[in-house]
Amino acid sequence: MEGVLSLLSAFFLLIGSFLCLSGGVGILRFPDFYTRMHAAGVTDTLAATMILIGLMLQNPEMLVIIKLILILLMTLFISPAASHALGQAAALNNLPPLVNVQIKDLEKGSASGDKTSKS
Amino acid sequence: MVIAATLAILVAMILAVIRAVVGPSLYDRILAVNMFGTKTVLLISLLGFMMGRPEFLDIAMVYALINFISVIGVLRLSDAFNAKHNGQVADLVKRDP
Amino acid sequence: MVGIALAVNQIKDMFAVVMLAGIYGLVSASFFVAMDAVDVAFTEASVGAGISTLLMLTTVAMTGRTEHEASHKPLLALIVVAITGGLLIYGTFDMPYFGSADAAVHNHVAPRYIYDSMKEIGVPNMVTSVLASYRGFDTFGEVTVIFTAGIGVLALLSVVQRPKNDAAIEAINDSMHEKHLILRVAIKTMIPFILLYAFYVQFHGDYGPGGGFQAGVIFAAAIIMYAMLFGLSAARRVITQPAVQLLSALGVLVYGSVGVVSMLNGGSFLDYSVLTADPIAGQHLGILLIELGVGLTVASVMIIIFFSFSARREYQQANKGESL
Amino acid sequence: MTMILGLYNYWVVIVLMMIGFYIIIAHGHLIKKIVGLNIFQTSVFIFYISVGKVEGATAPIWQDGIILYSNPLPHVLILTAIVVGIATTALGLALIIRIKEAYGSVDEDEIQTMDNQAMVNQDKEH
Repeated sequence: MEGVLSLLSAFFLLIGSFLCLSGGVGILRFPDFYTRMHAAGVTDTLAATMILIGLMLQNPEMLVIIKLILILLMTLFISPAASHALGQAAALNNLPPLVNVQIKDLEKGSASGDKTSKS
Repeated sequence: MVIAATLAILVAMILAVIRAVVGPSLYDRILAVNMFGTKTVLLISLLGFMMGRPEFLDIAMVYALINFISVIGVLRLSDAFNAKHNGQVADLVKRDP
Repeated sequence: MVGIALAVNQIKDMFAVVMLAGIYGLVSASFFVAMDAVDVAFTEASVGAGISTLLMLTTVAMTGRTEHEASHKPLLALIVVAITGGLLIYGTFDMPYFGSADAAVHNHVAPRYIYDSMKEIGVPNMVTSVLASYRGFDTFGEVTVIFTAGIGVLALLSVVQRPKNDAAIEAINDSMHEKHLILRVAIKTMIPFILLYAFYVQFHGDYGPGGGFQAGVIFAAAIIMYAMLFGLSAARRVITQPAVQLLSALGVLVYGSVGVVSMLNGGSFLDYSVLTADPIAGQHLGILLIELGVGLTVASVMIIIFFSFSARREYQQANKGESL
Repeated sequence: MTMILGLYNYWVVIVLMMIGFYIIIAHGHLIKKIVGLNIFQTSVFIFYISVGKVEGATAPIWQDGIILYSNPLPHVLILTAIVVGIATTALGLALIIRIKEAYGSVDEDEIQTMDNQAMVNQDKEH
C-alpha cells in the first residue's frame, strides 16, 4: 500500500513538474499575448492540481490534507477568474491578436484590430 | 521527487520573470506576475514538505489570495488608466455585445 | 533577486517597475520560508506583495507612468555607492559564518526565548510569545506607529467636500457591473471564507504561524477587494468611515488597557501573569487580548489608507470629468 | 572557498542594499525612490533573517522531539518592521500624491526648478 501510494505521488509530481516547465517555456516562446495566456492559464491550473494531489498522497495527516484541498479549491477558483479578467481587459483595450491573415491590416492601422479583438 | 518538482517550478519561475521583464505589453507583465504567484504557492507547499514540517501550508493559502487581489488591482487600475487615452471605457462596453 | 532589482533600476515605465517590485516581494517571502522564518514570510506575503503593490499602483495611476531621463550624470552616485559597498564587504570578513550555531546572536537572550518560553508562557509559537509577552513594549510602540501613520494619511488625503458630480462616479460604477460580472460573482462567494480565514489566523497565532498583524492585513484585503470591484461608495456603506476610525483607536486602547489592568493587579505594565490566578492562563489571556488589539488596529488602518487613496482618486477623476 | 560559502549571504545583502541606495540617490522620480527604499528595506530584512538561521534547525514553533530551532528574536523584529514599513510607505505615497497635486510633477529636478523660480519671483516683488 505504502509503495503504491508513493509511486502514485511520484507520478503526479512528475506530471506536474512537466506541465510547469512547458508552461514556462510557453510563456516565453509564444508569439503574442493571447497564446501566452493560453500557455500560462492552462498549465497553471493543471500543474497546480497535479502537484497538490501528489503532495496529498505523500502525507497521511488529516489536517495537512484538508489544507491542501483548500489551496487546491482556491487555485481552481482563482486562476480561471484571473485569466478571464486579464483576457477581457486586454480585448477591451484593443490589444490585437496576432493572426496570419491580418498582418497587413495591422500595418495599416489599429482600426481593424479593434474589430477582431472582440470576436 | 519533491526536489525534482521544486527545481521544475524554480525554472518556470525564472522564465516567468524573464517574460515580466521583457514583456512588450502591460498585459504580458500582468500575466507573468500572475503565473509567478501561482508558482510561488506551489513552491511554498513543496518547501514545507522538503523541510519536513508540512503544517505551514497557511502561508501558501495567503499567497493564493494575495496574488489574486494584486491581479485584480492591476487590472482595475490599468483599465481606468488606458481609458484616459482610448476614450471612455463605458463606450467600449456598450459597443461590446 | 539581484536581477530583479537591477531591472527595476533600468525600466522607465513605472507600471512595470511596480509590478516587478511585487514579484520581488514574493521572492523575498519564499526566501523567508526557506530560512525558517514562517511568521515573517506570512507578513511579507500579505504586506509586501499585496497591499504595498496596490498602494503604489494607485499612486502611479494618479501621477502618470513615465520617467524622464536623468538630467545629470549618475557617476557621483555610483562612486558613493561603490565606496559604501566596498566598506561594508570589508566589514563582513569579521562576521560569523552563515548558519553557524555559535554566533553571538544566538547566545544572548535567544536560548531563554527558545527553551524557557514553553514553561513560562505556554504558547508553542515562540515568535508570538516573544512578540506579545517578552517584548510587549516594542510591539505596543509599533502599533502606535501604525496608528499614527493612519492618521497621517487621513490628514494628507481626506476629501472634505463630496465630489461635485456624483453622477460621473455612479456611471463608472454602473458600467463596471456588466463588465466585471464574472469577477463579482467569484469574489462575492470568496469574501466570507476570506474573513473566516482571517479570524482563523488571528486566533491560531499561538499555535502556528499567524497573529494580529497578519490577520489584520488579510481582513483588510477582503474589504479592499470588495471596494475595488463594487465601488468605493458600496464599500463605505458596509464599513463606514467613522466606524473604522473608531476601531483603529480602539485597538490601541485595548492593548494599552491590558497593560494598565495588569498594573492594577499588582504586576508591572504588560505583565500578563497576574491577570488570572494561574500565571500561564494569564499569559494566554493577555496574548489573546493584545493580539486582538493589534489585529483591530492593523485592519482598520489598512482600510483607512486604501479608502483615502481611492477616494482621492475618484475625487480627481470627477473633477477632471468636469473640466473636460 | 569556505570564506565565500560562509559569507555569501552578507554579500548578497550588500549588493541589494547598494542597488536600493543607488536607485534612491540617482533617480529623480519620487515613486521610484520609494521602490528603491523598499529594496533597501528588504535587504535589511534578509540580513536579519539570515543571521537568525541556524544550520539544520527548524522553524521556531514548539514540537515534541525537535531540539534545534532557529533564533526567533530577529523574526519578531522583522515582522513588526515589515508592517511599520508598509505604514511609512503609505505615508510617503500620500505625500507624493499631494506633491503631484501642488506641482503637477513628481520629478525631483522639476520640483526644484519650480521652487527656485518661485523664490526668484518673490525676490523681485520685494
